[in-house]
Amino acid sequence: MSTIQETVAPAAAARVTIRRSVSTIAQIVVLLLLLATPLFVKNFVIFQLTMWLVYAIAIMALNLLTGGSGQFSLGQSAFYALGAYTSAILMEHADVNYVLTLPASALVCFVAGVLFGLPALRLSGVYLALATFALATAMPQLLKLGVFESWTGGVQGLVVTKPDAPFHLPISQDMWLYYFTLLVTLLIYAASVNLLNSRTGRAMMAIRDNEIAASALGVNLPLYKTLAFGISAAFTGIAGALGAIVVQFVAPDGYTIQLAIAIFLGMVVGGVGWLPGSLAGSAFIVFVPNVAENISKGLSGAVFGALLIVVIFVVPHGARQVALYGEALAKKFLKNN
Amino acid sequence: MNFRSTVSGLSAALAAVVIASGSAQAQKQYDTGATDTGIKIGNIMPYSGPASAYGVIGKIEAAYFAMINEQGGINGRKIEFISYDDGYSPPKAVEQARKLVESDEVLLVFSPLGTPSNSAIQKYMNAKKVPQLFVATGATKFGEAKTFPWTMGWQPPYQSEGKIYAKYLLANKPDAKVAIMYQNDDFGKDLLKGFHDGLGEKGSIIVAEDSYEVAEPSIDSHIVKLKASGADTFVSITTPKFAAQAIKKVAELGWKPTYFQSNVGASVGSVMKPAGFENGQDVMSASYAKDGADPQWDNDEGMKKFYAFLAKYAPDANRTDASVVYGYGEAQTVAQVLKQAGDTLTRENIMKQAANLKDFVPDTLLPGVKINTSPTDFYPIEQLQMIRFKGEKWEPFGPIISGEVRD
Amino acid sequence: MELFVNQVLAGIATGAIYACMALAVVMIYQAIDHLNFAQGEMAMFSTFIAWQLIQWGVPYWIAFVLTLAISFAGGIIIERLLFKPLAHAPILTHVAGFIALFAIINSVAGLTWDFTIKQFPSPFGSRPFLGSQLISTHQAGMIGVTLVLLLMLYGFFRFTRIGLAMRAAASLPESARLVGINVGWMIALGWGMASAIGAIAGMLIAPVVFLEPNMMGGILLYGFASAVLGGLSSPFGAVIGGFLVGIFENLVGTYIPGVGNELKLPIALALIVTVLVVKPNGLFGRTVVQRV
Amino acid sequence: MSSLLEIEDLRAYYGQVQALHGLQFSLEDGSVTTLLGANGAGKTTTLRAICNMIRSTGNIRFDGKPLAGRSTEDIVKLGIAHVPQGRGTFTRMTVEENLQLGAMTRRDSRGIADDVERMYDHFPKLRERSDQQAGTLSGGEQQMLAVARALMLRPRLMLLDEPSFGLAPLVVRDLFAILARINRDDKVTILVVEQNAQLALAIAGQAYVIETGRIVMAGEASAVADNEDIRKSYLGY
Repeated sequence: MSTIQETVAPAAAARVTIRRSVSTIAQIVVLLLLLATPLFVKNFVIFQLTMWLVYAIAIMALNLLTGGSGQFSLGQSAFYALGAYTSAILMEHADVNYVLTLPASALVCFVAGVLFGLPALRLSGVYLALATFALATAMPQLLKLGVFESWTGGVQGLVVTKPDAPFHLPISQDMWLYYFTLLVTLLIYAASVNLLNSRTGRAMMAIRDNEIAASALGVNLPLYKTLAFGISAAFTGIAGALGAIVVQFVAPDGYTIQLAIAIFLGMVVGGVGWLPGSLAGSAFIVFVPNVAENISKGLSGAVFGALLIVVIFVVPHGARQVALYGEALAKKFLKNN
Repeated sequence: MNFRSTVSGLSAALAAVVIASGSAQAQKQYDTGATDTGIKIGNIMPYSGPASAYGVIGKIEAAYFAMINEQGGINGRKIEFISYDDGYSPPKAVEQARKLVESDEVLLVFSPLGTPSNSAIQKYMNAKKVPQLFVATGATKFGEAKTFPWTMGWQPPYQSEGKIYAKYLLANKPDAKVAIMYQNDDFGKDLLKGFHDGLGEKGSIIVAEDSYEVAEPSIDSHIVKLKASGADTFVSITTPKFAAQAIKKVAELGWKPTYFQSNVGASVGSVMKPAGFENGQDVMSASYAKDGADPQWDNDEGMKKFYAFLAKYAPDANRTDASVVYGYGEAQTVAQVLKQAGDTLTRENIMKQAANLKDFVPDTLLPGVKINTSPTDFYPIEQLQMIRFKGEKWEPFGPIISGEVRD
Repeated sequence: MELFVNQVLAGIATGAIYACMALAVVMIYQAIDHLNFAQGEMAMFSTFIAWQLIQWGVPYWIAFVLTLAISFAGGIIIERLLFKPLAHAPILTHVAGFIALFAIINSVAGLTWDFTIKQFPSPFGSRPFLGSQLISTHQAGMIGVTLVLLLMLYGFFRFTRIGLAMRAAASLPESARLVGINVGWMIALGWGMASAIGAIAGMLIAPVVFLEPNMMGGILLYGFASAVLGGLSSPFGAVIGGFLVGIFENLVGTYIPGVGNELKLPIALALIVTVLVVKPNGLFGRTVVQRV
Repeated sequence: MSSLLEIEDLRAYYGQVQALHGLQFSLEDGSVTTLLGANGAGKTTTLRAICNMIRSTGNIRFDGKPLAGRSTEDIVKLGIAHVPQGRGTFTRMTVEENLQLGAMTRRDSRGIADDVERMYDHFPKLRERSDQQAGTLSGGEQQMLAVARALMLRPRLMLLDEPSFGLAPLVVRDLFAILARINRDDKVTILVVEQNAQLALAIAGQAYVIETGRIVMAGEASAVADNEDIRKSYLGY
């Protein structure tokens, strides 16, 4: 399960400009939509959209790990939980401002990610899958642990106070949190893109494509693989922290293996290794369950499974495949005009 | 399966009556979600995910409202029951609660299930001043009338149950050596706390405590360990599957303790029968409701109504499933609240009426158990009766005990 | 000391559950070279089929055999319908397919048979075994069946041509094709066999943990862990792995003071990961020596 | 002599990229033929197209039967053994098991057992290591094993893809001697793709030279070997 190779037809030099312009236009459209939508919808839809962005960050983080370095994780819920609890505990027990809890969560999760990444160095494929799966299973039990109960609230969890918009801005809490989350999402997206284009990113991708060759080229495998885990965990932690602030509640039951699976599915549906796909993947895991239960309450799980199968049959490479078709269409259209 | 029962149009006859009675019209008061013709009730259930076993509660409630509607509704208003799936995930519960309140604009949210989900939405519901009525969990924290005036429980709080076992033990076997096995979640810890509180300074009679996780396939090793503690009394704070495993394992080990089984795991059909009737003899529990699988209620008036309801509106439902009985009782209680509210269908009045239930007896409660609430008492059912397993059924014994959380 | 012995015996009894499931896990791994996350649900569904047959009055052993046949066919059908079309999709897409299958089977079982626990009969009874109350005749029978199954699998893979062909198809599909093996059918056959073994596991496990749609949730993780600990390439290792996990988990829960009981699963898993770090192919897995 | 394999207008594709542009050639029954060409010329692709392991168009007839529409495993069953690049050894299995796998399409257990013995006679090293994991063999031994495995099929045609790759010169010489003997004694037709043109031409009767997916020269191996251009490009003198 470690090698993920998605073949994208190499674009000829001449096509690159068209391609760039198409993707730039697409990016601008998406950004405008993201900025404008909240102005026209109900508060609860804004809340849904905020959760959508939060999960998109978590999926992006997994993409960075899997698409960027070829490692695989079914345990992202653990880092998400860690981030959520760090933020919640800081806010409720230490009165730390919610904005400041984000870097704190990132830091805690980075350290946890690196610590987990070290033993994971020796594992790959199904073994890594099992190790991360184990991590996801263990996390809720750790959170319940009696020793930490005075901090974590044990099985009962912790209620988090929802922040108001700053500077007396005349917007609702929901809308403020949406734009705040959007800002964080964009920052993390930009950071991820830059990371993949940097020396570090290239080293990681070299590892993904061929470990032996990469190490022959002088890439420090342990360093970069551990780093990939750390960064991915840090971003996931930020997503968790934002999730806690938006939902106003953390409890062990919110961070079970189900969440890890959802994040994983989001990545597959969005397209492994394709960062913008995270938004599509996140939409799938946030909205498709609602569609499924509308079709049938008793069989909502089955309907969800069936929809998932339809998606992977039609586009086994996820939303990225759709984007490539779309791009091809757009190019044709531009050429003909 | 569509759970949104459609709001049927106002019948001409009814319209005539309403127009004719001018004085009644003057008193009508509505909040969002209520009209002359209908009342919207929201609900959140784990239809999917790890707790999907409880999803049947939502189905039974929907069936109950279908029956009410067919019988003409409540005070002439049809119930529109909108039930959403949260997959037992707190963030999803928040999303669904907000959808119900802000998009579907329900009058109240009724019977949302599970401690984590209810904890997650409690603050929101109270801030929005929307009733979070008869939550489907026995966590003690959902009856704090002062702090959360918009949240009310229904079933006896787990802590009360724990206290009742403790008191029974102190009265009947004060020198017991107690071993406890509990589920490591809010339910298990709450009931355990009640038990500890009930023992008070006699806490030293507990010789061993062991928790288990729901993910564990088998709890054999816990039982082996607890037996080794030399205890002569066993308190099993467990849900059905583990309750059955424990009863069976204790019998297999040849251990014969005085046995207390928590109420959620005391169903005849889904616990005692699979565990083997011969293994469950003399196990004790405390109960407030009749058991759908127990033949002793076959001629009971209330249960006859219940069975008739099942036959007509939920023919697929498994009557031995305690959740089926539960959903019926809850739905009947909320129907009573709406009846009492009359034409003043404001959220405030809903809470007022919910806190004004006097000796109300749903069909499915044990004889003698009554629902009573007051503005300071947000625990509708607080009475339990000790029961003992004999042959193939539970036999109530002793008085109806009140297990108020605060005494 | 008595507690220690008791916990070890109880661990062996529980370990038999894991060993059974681990065997099914190894089987599918041999066939498709990765893990099937829906395997537990498939086993659960098979067990429900057996239960339904028994409810209809079919005698146990006939129901048993029928269930095996249905499960075998079901495994092949699932492969043909669901995974053959995905043959060229990335591996992570397959994992998503397993998850979808998981959701579908669980949900359909829940709707068909509801979530109340069901009693599943044991052909071995549940009396004390050789006078020990810690291991019942059923659990002893389960260990026996597991060992017999293990021998049969060993013989199948080692001494039959079709077993050899299956191993070849799983390890190097392209080369297998070049010696004339129909790889597609080998994979389908592997699914069928894994599904049938899963059915046996389910029918042996259900009398202990009771039958309900979520019965396999925890067990599958233990099955994976056992198989990985023992070595995914070794059915023998997987069975030993199952018993080791069962015993170890009990000892952690009993003897590590404080958090031992609450954290016995995480601690057991941490130990397995440690073993893997030291021995990446598991305790009994064949080390792959490769010269470049 | 009749043609065992006839190829007409063979075109093959990797995704959008066309790798073969209408190849045409035939192999006589009992011959040894070599396909020469630089890296990326399309030699491996040609072999893979014969076994239908990539998408291709055109006519391929084996013993008069068209191969189009047959799966790889069916083509193998007709008697075409393909020793792929990198040898395709089942490294996790024993040497003996590898040989057994070679005979997967056969039903005569008696004959298979005899053939295993015969292979051990051909390649005594393999007998010594019959119970070892094939992955533990040296490169030369693995190549021997690959050839032996192919012969277990009792093929009429053997396709060899760069058998000399990565082997020491002495080992290569042994290998080619064995190939010549197999061709002579067992009447196996051989098509060998090689970078090491000198050796290949030495045992081959016919030779084809292929460049960017097209055949640019064909003829008797000796004639090709004498050609000035070929000498310069492939033989280096």
